[in-house]
Amino acid sequence: MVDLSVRIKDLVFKNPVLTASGTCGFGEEIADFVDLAMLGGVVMKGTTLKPRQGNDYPRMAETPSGMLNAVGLQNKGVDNFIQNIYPNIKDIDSNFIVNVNGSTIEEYIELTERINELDKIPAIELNISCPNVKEGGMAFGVSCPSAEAVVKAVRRVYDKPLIVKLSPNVTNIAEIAKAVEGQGADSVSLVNTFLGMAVDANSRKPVLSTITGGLSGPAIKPIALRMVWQVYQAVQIPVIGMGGIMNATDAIEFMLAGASAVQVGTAIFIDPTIPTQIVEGIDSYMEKNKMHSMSDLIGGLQM
Amino acid sequence: MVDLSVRIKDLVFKNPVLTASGTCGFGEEIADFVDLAMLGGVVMKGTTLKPRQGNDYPRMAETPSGMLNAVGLQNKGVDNFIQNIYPNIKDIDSNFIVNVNGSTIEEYIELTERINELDKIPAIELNISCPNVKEGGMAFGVSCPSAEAVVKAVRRVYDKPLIVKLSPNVTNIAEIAKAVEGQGADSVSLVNTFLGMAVDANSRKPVLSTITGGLSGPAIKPIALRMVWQVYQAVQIPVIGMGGIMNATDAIEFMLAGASAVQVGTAIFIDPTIPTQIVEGIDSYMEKNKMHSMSDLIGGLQM
Amino acid sequence: MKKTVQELLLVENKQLNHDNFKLVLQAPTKLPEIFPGQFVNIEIKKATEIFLRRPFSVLDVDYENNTFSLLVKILGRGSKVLTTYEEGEKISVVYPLGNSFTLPQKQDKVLLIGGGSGVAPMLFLAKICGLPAENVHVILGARSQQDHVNIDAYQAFGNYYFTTEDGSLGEKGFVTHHPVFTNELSTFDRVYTCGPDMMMKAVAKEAAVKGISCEVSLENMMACGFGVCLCCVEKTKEGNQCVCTEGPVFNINKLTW
Amino acid sequence: MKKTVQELLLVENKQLNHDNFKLVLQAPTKLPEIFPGQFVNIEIKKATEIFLRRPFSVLDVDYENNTFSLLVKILGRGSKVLTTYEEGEKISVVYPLGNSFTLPQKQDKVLLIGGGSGVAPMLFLAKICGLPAENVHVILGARSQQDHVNIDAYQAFGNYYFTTEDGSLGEKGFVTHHPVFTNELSTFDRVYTCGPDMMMKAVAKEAAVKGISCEVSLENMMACGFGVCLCCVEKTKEGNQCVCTEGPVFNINKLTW
Ligand SMILES: Cc1cc2nc3c(=O)[nH]c(=O)nc-3n(C[C@H](O)[C@H](O)[C@H](O)COP(=O)(O)OP(=O)(O)OC[C@H]3O[C@@H](n4cnc5c(N)ncnc54)[C@H](O)[C@@H]3O)c2cc1C
Ligand SMILES: Cc1cc2nc3c(=O)[nH]c(=O)nc-3n(C[C@H](O)[C@H](O)[C@H](O)COP(=O)(O)OP(=O)(O)OC[C@H]3O[C@@H](n4cnc5c(N)ncnc54)[C@H](O)[C@@H]3O)c2cc1C
Ligand SMILES: Cc1cc2nc3c(=O)[nH]c(=O)nc-3n(C[C@H](O)[C@H](O)[C@H](O)COP(=O)(O)O)c2cc1C
Ligand SMILES: Cc1cc2nc3c(=O)[nH]c(=O)nc-3n(C[C@H](O)[C@H](O)[C@H](O)COP(=O)(O)O)c2cc1C
Ligand code: FES
Ligand code: FES
Repeated sequence: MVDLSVRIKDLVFKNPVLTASGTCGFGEEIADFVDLAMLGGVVMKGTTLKPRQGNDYPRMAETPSGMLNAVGLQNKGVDNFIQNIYPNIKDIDSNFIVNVNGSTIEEYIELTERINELDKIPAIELNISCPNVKEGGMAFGVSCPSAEAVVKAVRRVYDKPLIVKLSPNVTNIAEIAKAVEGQGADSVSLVNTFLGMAVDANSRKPVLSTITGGLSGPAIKPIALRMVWQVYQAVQIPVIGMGGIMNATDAIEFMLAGASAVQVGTAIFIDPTIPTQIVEGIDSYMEKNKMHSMSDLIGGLQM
Repeated sequence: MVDLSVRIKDLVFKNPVLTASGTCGFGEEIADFVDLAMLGGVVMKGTTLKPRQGNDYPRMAETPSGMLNAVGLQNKGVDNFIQNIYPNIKDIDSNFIVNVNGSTIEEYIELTERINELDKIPAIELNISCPNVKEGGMAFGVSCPSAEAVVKAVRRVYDKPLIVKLSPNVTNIAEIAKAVEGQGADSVSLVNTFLGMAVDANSRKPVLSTITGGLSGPAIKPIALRMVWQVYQAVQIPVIGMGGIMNATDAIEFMLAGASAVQVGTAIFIDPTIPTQIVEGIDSYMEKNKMHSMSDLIGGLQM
Repeated sequence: MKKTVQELLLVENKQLNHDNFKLVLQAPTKLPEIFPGQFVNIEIKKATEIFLRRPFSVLDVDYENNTFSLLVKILGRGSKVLTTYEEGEKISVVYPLGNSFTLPQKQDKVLLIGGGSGVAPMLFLAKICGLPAENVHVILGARSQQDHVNIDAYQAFGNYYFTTEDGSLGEKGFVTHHPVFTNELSTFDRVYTCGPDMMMKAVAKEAAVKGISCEVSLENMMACGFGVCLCCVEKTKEGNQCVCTEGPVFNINKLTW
Repeated sequence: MKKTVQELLLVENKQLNHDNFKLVLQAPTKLPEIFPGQFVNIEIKKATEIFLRRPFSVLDVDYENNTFSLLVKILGRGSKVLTTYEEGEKISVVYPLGNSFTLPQKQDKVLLIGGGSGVAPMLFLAKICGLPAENVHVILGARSQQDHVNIDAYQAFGNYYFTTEDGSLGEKGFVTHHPVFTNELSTFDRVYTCGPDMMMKAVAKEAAVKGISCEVSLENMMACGFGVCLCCVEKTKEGNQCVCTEGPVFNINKLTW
């Protein structure tokens, strides 16, 4: 058995496979299918300070090799998380990461402070890239100054590993990554969903209640992979790659392009056992290719 | 039979279905399969002043519901076009549009002037969005000032309909569209390909000789559709939509979202009769929905 | 009931009418208990355009043979391709999913109303609700005779009535036009319904007026089917709830209809 | 030869060995003339992951029945799914595509060298090149005996020699190790080859040294197959040329190998 562990700052992940925010609930929802302790980490559903009802139905449209969602950060708020969810997950032997969202910088700060109090939450993922909310979200993630402002503010109140989740809806993602690195981010994760749209030709209406939504799944993989590769070359901090990963080969491609770890999102909807299958697949790939530690794989693309 | 004609400035297209640049050669290559006079227009392979060999093989990678290409504007140059191709197409009853490329503004101008001399070329498509060339191409299309500069320069030497082809690899495509409209563009066409990448996990190498390439096909349709909708709301000039159109329903979706016409690209590789099938499909949709002219369809999305 | 994802064996694929098929799937292991209203989520690999799984209600369970059946109506591309699978092929299924109808109490008189592909859970419920057949009344609606599926196997478990929009079988009109519904609704203790939204809303409205307990089974569009994507939500009096986990069965009291 | 896109009927799908299948397709209209080296581009709809068509060389043509056959080797997902199609199914095919081998002159003595899936055009060429069998010599290479396909139907059209890397059939080694190649190469007027790049390059090198006319058939990755995408290019002495229209057959003089 190869050593599959990777690190972000001093935080060790037993393997580089995490589930992506918004696609695995709080972990419990997929516990019927997988042993959560087999995963490198679980990035939980986007959390906000106050409960949010999210957007109206319909929130989903299937697209070629992908899907659009317009969930809009439906969640029961941080109090509910602390009281009702945290107790159930805190002793599971994996890294449960909170995906932190806000409409204003103040909200990001306040939420981060609340999460900071939770011993068994080893890191947060700062979501500055949600395309499905009217305020905040992606608006922060598409320009350097606003991305810097959020990261700077949160960094001041949070000492544990701070992962910043980037939006792909930008001209130059490497620039944004460098900007947040400059403000002390310990890692960047990318990509969040691409802003897309679906139209129903019969009813002549948008399919989603919000008109636009976020595109995920294999359709976006080639773009996500390119972005991970660009960001990897631009920053020193570890990059977490995602976007359309469906199997171990996809995950390995992201790692060769520079990802230190990967997140699996939409694939879980198709088969919730895919994340653990990927762990096994990476293990056999490493053995087959006589690689001993993850550093042999990460950024191992040969030009 | 419904009136399917649409206009850009004073140029009439008998129907709103064009073939996209780089996917139908100069029209002749698909003449075995379709009667070119059945098409609204044919946007020919990207042309440059001097012949170009394009990039090295491999130039292509299949991706989920799409493909990456890194052709890099291989073409025999404008002289060859004028001598050997123009004579064959000039009397075909459709709109043969030249896709104009340059590494510098001077090259764009010079090429446009050469094309301007050709009576039977009723319009040009200014490509400021090719992701597969080292100089020029997309570099012009991802910022307002540079996009404005090219369009301004070309507009000065070209009076016929000027279509500007936009890159989707930007934070705000509506802004770029407005900028080129401000410089006198008669229409914008979008989208060109998304910058993407493919990795071969076995060889641990990029699949494409150029590492990155342009993503096209159904995978990108939701993003392209969103962009067309955004641009339609931002500009007054007609929008030509494309990106993953495979059938009449897809084309109708783009037109509902605001496209005055559509281009069919990668679909031609799968079946070169798709463009004409789409013409028929739009016709029956219009009849079925009791629409009489294209203005009933264009931008007909109901909110 | 632990949810699993398993490769099941297609042991029967039988065309019932022009657009309905009965599919029987066999599990390699002992089946968990499955209740009427619950559904399964099916991967359809033999088609270029299908990405997400497709949900189908369970029509019947045979614990001895570890099989369950589905009633698949051809609606779009996915359901169409699914009906071309051949006996002996393997299909990946996530199951069992969702809640189920509240089973009636002894002595209850119940009215089951199914339309379109909503017939499946109604037949399943009729069969296993545990009431004598005379207490179980089932109205099935369709566009015309040819759209009805043969319910012979379920005849013993209730009294069946049909409506068709063109009058080609049973009463002409919608299910809510059937005399059992218009005249006798107040005689029932519970109403269960599954089918097109319009139909369920019409049923629910009358049931509410008469103050009869009424459960509906929703068919909201789903991505995951097990509560993680939050795409399938229905607005309820307690806020947005996932149809795949809090439903698909809802008491109409809970809904904002 | 006008190119068309047509739905063809799969009239035969026969497994030849562990990973090679012979597929016979029938056209609804009169077949155009098809020559050795030409190929067809096939849509594989029954799979989630396949987007582009897959090119396959023609193995044989039967003008009377309007059928042609292909030799399909399972390489990845597309070829695998293609071999699961059943007789009676329709398959969309773009054909005929590409150029063809230059047919030999009367009295020529020719050497045909095929490896892997490159066997198909060699067999086709052997059959219709118009030379007496004694003038046609065919070396077929494979990893081991089980990888060779049965060439009985072509025995009458030439002299067949085999090589295997493990020596399980014919000579041990590569095609270029076969005595007919090492000792008799200069006795041939023309050499034709199709197969893995490495093999073709080795053959081409020797042929060039001996000054024998040599044609190779390339299998570059293709998107369209009919000359519009410019993805399949091969570097030639006259610049990048499309393998799907200027090829797949090239005289080695033209290549930069
Ligand atoms: C809990 C549940 C139980 C179901 N039980 C059954 C059953 O027992 N038998 C049966 O035949 N069908 C059932 N359905 C419906 C079935 O899932 C859909 O018919 C199927 O997913 C359609 O897939 P498709 O690819 O054929 O259609 P598509 O090509 O995806 O869609 C065709 C059209 O139908 C619409 N559509 C697709 N799925 C749904 C949906 N779930 N709700 C509303 N509109 C939709 C699409 O928007 C589109 O306009 C159930 C659905 C749910 C959620
Ligand atoms: C002109 C031409 C004629 C051909 N004739 C035949 C024939 O007669 N019989 C036959 O069995 N095959 C033939 N081939 C090869 C055949 O097209 C491929 O085997 C097939 O496309 C593989 O598809 P797949 O989905 O199974 O493989 P994929 O899953 O797409 O690929 C599997 C692996 O093979 C590689 N690969 C795929 N296609 C090619 C290719 N064209 N060249 C090099 N590498 C490739 C991929 O990069 C990947 O690593 C021919 C190809 C060409 C271009
Ligand atoms: C239904 C859905 C909900 C999502 N919710 C969140 C979220 O709350 N926070 C977040 O940062 N990303 C969210 N995402 C984005 C994913 O975490 C991931 O970045 C994206 O889907 C790309 O990866 P994938 O293609 O593997 O799904 C969501 C994605 C989907 C499909
Ligand atoms: C192989 C290939 C070559 C292309 N060459 C050009 C080109 O020369 N000029 C140009 O403006 N666009 C070019 N494009 C982009 C297409 O015209 C079109 O914008 C894009 O492919 C999206 O549409 P589609 O998804 O329908 O293919 C090319 C696309 C492909 C796939
Ligand atoms: S379908 Fe995903 S939560 Fe219900
Ligand atoms: S495959 Fe498209 S040009 Fe050859």
